[in-house]
Amino acid sequence: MALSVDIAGLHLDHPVLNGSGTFDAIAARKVFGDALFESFPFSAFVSKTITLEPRDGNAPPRIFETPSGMINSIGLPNKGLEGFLDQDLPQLSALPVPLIVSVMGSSHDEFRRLIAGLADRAEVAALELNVSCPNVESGLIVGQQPDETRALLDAVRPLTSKPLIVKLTPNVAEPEAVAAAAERSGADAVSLINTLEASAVNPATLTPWLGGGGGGLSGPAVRPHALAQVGRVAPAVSIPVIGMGGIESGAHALAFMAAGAAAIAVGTANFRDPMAASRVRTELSEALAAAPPGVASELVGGTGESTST
Amino acid sequence: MALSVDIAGLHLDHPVLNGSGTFDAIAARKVFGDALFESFPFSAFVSKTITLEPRDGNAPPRIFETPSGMINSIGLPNKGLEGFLDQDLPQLSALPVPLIVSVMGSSHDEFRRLIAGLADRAEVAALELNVSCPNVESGLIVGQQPDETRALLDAVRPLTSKPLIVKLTPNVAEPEAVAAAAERSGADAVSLINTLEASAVNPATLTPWLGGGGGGLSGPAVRPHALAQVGRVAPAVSIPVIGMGGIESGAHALAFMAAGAAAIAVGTANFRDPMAASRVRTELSEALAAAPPGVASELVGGTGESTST
Amino acid sequence: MPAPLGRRLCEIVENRAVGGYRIFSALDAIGPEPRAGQFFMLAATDGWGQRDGRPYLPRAFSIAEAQPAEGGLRLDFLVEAVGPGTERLAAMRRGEGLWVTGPLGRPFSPPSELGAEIAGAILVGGGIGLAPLAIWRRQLADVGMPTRTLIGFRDREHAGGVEELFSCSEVRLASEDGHVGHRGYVTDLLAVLLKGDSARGAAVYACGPPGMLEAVRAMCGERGVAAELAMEAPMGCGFGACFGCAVPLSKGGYMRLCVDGPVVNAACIGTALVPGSGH
Amino acid sequence: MPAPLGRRLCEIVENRAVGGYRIFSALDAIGPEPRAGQFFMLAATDGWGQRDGRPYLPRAFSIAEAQPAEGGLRLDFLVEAVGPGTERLAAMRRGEGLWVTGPLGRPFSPPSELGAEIAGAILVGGGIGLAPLAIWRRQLADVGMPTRTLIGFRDREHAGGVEELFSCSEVRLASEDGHVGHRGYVTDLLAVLLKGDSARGAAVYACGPPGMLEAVRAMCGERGVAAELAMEAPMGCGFGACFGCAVPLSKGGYMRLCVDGPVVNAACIGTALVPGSGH
Ligand SMILES: Cc1cc2nc3c(=O)[nH]c(=O)nc-3n(C[C@H](O)[C@H](O)[C@H](O)COP(=O)(O)OP(=O)(O)OC[C@H]3O[C@@H](n4cnc5c(N)ncnc54)[C@H](O)[C@@H]3O)c2cc1C
Ligand SMILES: Cc1cc2nc3c(=O)[nH]c(=O)nc-3n(C[C@H](O)[C@H](O)[C@H](O)COP(=O)(O)OP(=O)(O)OC[C@H]3O[C@@H](n4cnc5c(N)ncnc54)[C@H](O)[C@@H]3O)c2cc1C
Ligand SMILES: Cc1cc2nc3c(=O)[nH]c(=O)nc-3n(C[C@H](O)[C@H](O)[C@H](O)COP(=O)(O)O)c2cc1C
Ligand SMILES: Cc1cc2nc3c(=O)[nH]c(=O)nc-3n(C[C@H](O)[C@H](O)[C@H](O)COP(=O)(O)O)c2cc1C
Ligand code: FES
Ligand code: FES
Repeated sequence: MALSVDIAGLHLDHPVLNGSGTFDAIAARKVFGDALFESFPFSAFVSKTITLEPRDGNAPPRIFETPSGMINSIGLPNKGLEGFLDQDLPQLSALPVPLIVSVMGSSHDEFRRLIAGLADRAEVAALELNVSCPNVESGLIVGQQPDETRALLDAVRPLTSKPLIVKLTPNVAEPEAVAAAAERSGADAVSLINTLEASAVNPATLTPWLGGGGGGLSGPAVRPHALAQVGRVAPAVSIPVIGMGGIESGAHALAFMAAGAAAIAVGTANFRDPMAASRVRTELSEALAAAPPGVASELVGGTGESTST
Repeated sequence: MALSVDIAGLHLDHPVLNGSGTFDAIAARKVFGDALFESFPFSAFVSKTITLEPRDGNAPPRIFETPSGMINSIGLPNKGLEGFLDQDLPQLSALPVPLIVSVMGSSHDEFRRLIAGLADRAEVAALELNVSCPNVESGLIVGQQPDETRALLDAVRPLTSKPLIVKLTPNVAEPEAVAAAAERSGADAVSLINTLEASAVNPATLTPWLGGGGGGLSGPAVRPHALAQVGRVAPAVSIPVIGMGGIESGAHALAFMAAGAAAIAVGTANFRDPMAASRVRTELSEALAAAPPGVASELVGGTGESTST
Repeated sequence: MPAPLGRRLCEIVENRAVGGYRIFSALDAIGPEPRAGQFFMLAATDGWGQRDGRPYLPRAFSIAEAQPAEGGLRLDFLVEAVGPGTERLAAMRRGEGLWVTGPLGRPFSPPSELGAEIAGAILVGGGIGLAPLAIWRRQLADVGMPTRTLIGFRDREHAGGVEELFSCSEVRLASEDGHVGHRGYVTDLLAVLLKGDSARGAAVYACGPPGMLEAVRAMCGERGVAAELAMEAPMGCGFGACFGCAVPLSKGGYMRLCVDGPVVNAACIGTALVPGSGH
Repeated sequence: MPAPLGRRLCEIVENRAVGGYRIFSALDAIGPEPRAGQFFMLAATDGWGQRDGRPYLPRAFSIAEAQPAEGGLRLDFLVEAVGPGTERLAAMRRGEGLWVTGPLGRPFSPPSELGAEIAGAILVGGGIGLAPLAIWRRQLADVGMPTRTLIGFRDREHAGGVEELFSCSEVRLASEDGHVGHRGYVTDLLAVLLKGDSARGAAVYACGPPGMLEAVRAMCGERGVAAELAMEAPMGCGFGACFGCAVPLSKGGYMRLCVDGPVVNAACIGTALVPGSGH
């Protein structure tokens, strides 16, 4: 059945995107050839988060496998804004789908310069703000504070007419408050969840396993938590919600849409199968076709919030 | 090797407790007989959370299995303070280990009456405050707000000289701030993590699966997050930390102690094997014996907090 | 007789098809003999967690038969594959390891305990609900208790195996597709029995899908016939630890089916329709 | 030649012991022939996630041999069980399903590409590191390239299989327990070769534990001998998506071993000691 969706002004053929940092279209094309772009698994491509200056990323080890998931402590390795514009953007312009560039700054100024640098590039369809980072001025994690989030949006919103998507962190008591603040300051959509704070211990030394100290949890292990957060955020905003967190099947995608997501993203599952998102899309359309009439059409709803145990 | 620990004034033979609500010593003794008390798996028994008035608990279904874990939406069924004192306490007095009673109130007054009702009972060695609940007066979840937590401790601390353990919720940006507030207001220890907010969707109806709407995630899936939160809280307080969240082996227990936990608790793993905690204890003592000399003795440390990905 | 403390490792000695289901058997070296209506919590030592991290928790299974065997007790379980746990258990191979906790829960009560005047049993089973009735039927026969058995099936695929499970007892069949016995529900057969005089002095023991149990509960309630139902609810632990297996009581509130059941007196429960249960 | 898009299902056709390791073989109906030094990401269709929810991610395996077979290519993998993933793969039974992505990564370069004057190859392998050298040795022999092979073992248990994997090629052995060949490290043998004249005009290809690779890197660096190392790093995806497989570069920064390796020019990397890697 027809799966196209309009999100933040983007018309997408279907609701399955990728999670930022979980798919490198340029590297994958070298590995799998043009076939990748001919049957591209995502309806829009979200770049790995870029920063103003180039970053090497964290010392290894960077990943640790956990029960039904993984911790990553990659450290945002990227070529920096200039390197991205010069080396990556030309290649990404060949993408068969809209390009969403994810950016992270450690200050309003850095965010401003990132947005400004991308605002006038036609190849860029939309921008995603990764706010899971401390603002050096306040020392606070932007995405954990409604006020910080509002201030950031107020600073960057005037710089571009391109859709702005705010990527929410789950490491917060009330993600809906942060989402509402983002909407009030002009965000066109929110996406969640980013990774859940996590760490691992090296059994031999009893010191942190990851070179970066701690990291972020993703994969099926976080799905029930992601679903709950989407269920909190969706009713609190009128802008579309892009749901993610452990999605590996059409049934999972459908559950996120039932919880209020307008679109969903596949992240860690890409690592297990580069074409996982294609399967999710097929299964989703089958599931929607099979769902009782009332049900499929009333996809937007909540999944409850009580946490008393 | 010797595993005894002193926590909040309690001398425990070993560091393995149970998570509140994950073991019913009275029911289990009926099922397994006196053998249970003869080789009791825990060094202290934490009761299921009791409330002032009796509660039936949530409508079924109450549990949902998730990747490497489960969601529960039990709803704190319990006999209420009076029922507990009359019916349960006499049977629990036969326990071979100290009894820690977990309590939850929806107001300072309820908490006060609960503490007052238990303060003079010799069978009760310590009290655990379950603060993962809204305070009806403020509408805020006590354990998500340092100020609410401080206010609650200020209200109940004067009522008893028994050790007070504050059970922290993971659904918060900075658990260390809540822990520090609890310590400042006289808590003798903190325990974490309680369950992580989660929900599930019924694939047939696309409505919430659980009778209670949403619920709490537990089991191995949450272990990496629990370990990170223990790693944040331990350095922020000088009172002992009781770590839990997906612990199923001695190696897991050791990792939590390396992250700063003075003791640990086994919760969901009890459901898979009623004697899981005994195995954890045995494996822990073997792991400690095997650990390089420096390592085992320096058990208290942090596991880092960077979450950048 | 309490259950052995903790879970224990047993070995699978057989796994065979019976009608539309499978029976897998484990050798239990130490366990006490389970009573009809009791259950065990089971988990495979390998392959648990292999489907999207599930199964994680053990699964509840009624004892279908228990017989002394070389090296211990042979425990038979009847399984229908409906999800990751039952699929894995239905695929157990000889020699594989099975984690076993139990026997657990409240068994069926002898007819005499359900009423001084009661001197007979009517067993009503549907689908996988045959499991506890198979061993109960055998035990009733052993003590010479007159027993009538009514069994319902969905269709031909799911029928069969009855001969084996209920050999040498009076059995009446119903099938929804009518391929065998009465076309319709097994509860139609029960209704006929209860209308007539023939049910007097007999207690009803039922196990099957919630809908069937609810019908039995209602019928026996109306006619004041003593009835015990072997019920299902989602179980996390099986020994009273998780409070997950709530079943509504007629007097309000809930019971924990794992410790106050799984066999319940039909008069005590509000409804046999428990959401989220296995079948 | 790009890898087929996505993962594909292959069937296990054999699994046998070789010395202290096992070789399992899968029939690949569509894949292109892999080159020596390339790897595949593998996962079992069943039993993945069965140990505390692990393995979750696929596992990287070097191709040890690839030969045309009835119905496709027969892919051989050499495995040492060191954790949940390798344990599961080492236990694969004939007929079981294997998810396969690849061939992936940068293969060994022909000696001529490492230097105009180079006309010979020295293969240095340790333990499980034999895998990529086995197929490389065979391919070099096919083109008549003079090849010397130096192999190191921990002990008797882990030795053996060499005859089979390196039949008809000049092989020198070293074992830490001295039960076969030189008592000590395989790198001692390399040192001797490099000191003498005999190594001139030859390129070194090494695969083995980080310590061994680091020694090879240092030796060849000092003496300006061209060397390629087949390295390991923890890999989440194998196709450049996760940035997990970082290996420090001599010029600073990191490479993604899955796309810029796993075969790297020894001169380019800062160290072969990558924390957290498989062996
Ligand atoms: C006392 C008792 C005795 C039993 N005896 C038998 C027996 O003898 N033979 C037999 O075959 N079965 C028996 N059952 C039922 C059996 O325990 C369940 O069918 C089994 O637990 C299902 O597990 P599964 O993983 O195969 O399927 P699940 O995936 O657990 O699905 C089975 C049912 O559980 C629900 N469900 C679906 N997904 C989830 C989820 N993620 N979490 C929780 N629930 C979910 C749905 O209602 C679904 O229909 C018994 C149950 C009880 C309580
Ligand atoms: C390019 C390449 C080719 C390879 N070729 C082969 C081959 O041909 N044959 C072969 O046997 N192996 C090969 N390996 C190594 C193999 O991939 C690893 O041994 C395997 O991934 C280990 O998985 P495991 O689950 O068995 O063990 P793990 O549990 O993953 O443990 C293996 C190592 O990983 C680390 N580790 C431990 N726990 C974790 C965790 N939770 N998360 C992350 N890391 C952890 C430790 O260092 C441990 O020693 C290759 C690796 C690479 C990168
Ligand atoms: C290895 C890895 C790298 C990631 N890098 C980024 C990133 O650069 N920017 C970002 O916003 N999210 C990043 N994420 C988070 C994912 O986009 C996604 O929000 C999260 O993983 C949850 O979805 P999943 O469970 O499907 O992976 C990363 C996740 C992983 C596993
Ligand atoms: C079924 C269930 C019931 C619980 N009930 C309570 C409770 O009454 N009070 C409480 O403080 N925590 C309760 N918890 C939380 C546990 O005590 C523990 O904090 C949490 O489950 C994490 O540990 P685990 O992963 O080892 O289970 C409950 C958990 C489960 C799974
Ligand atoms: S199944 Fe856990 S209390 Fe009944
Ligand atoms: S393994 Fe994922 S980028 Fe290399």
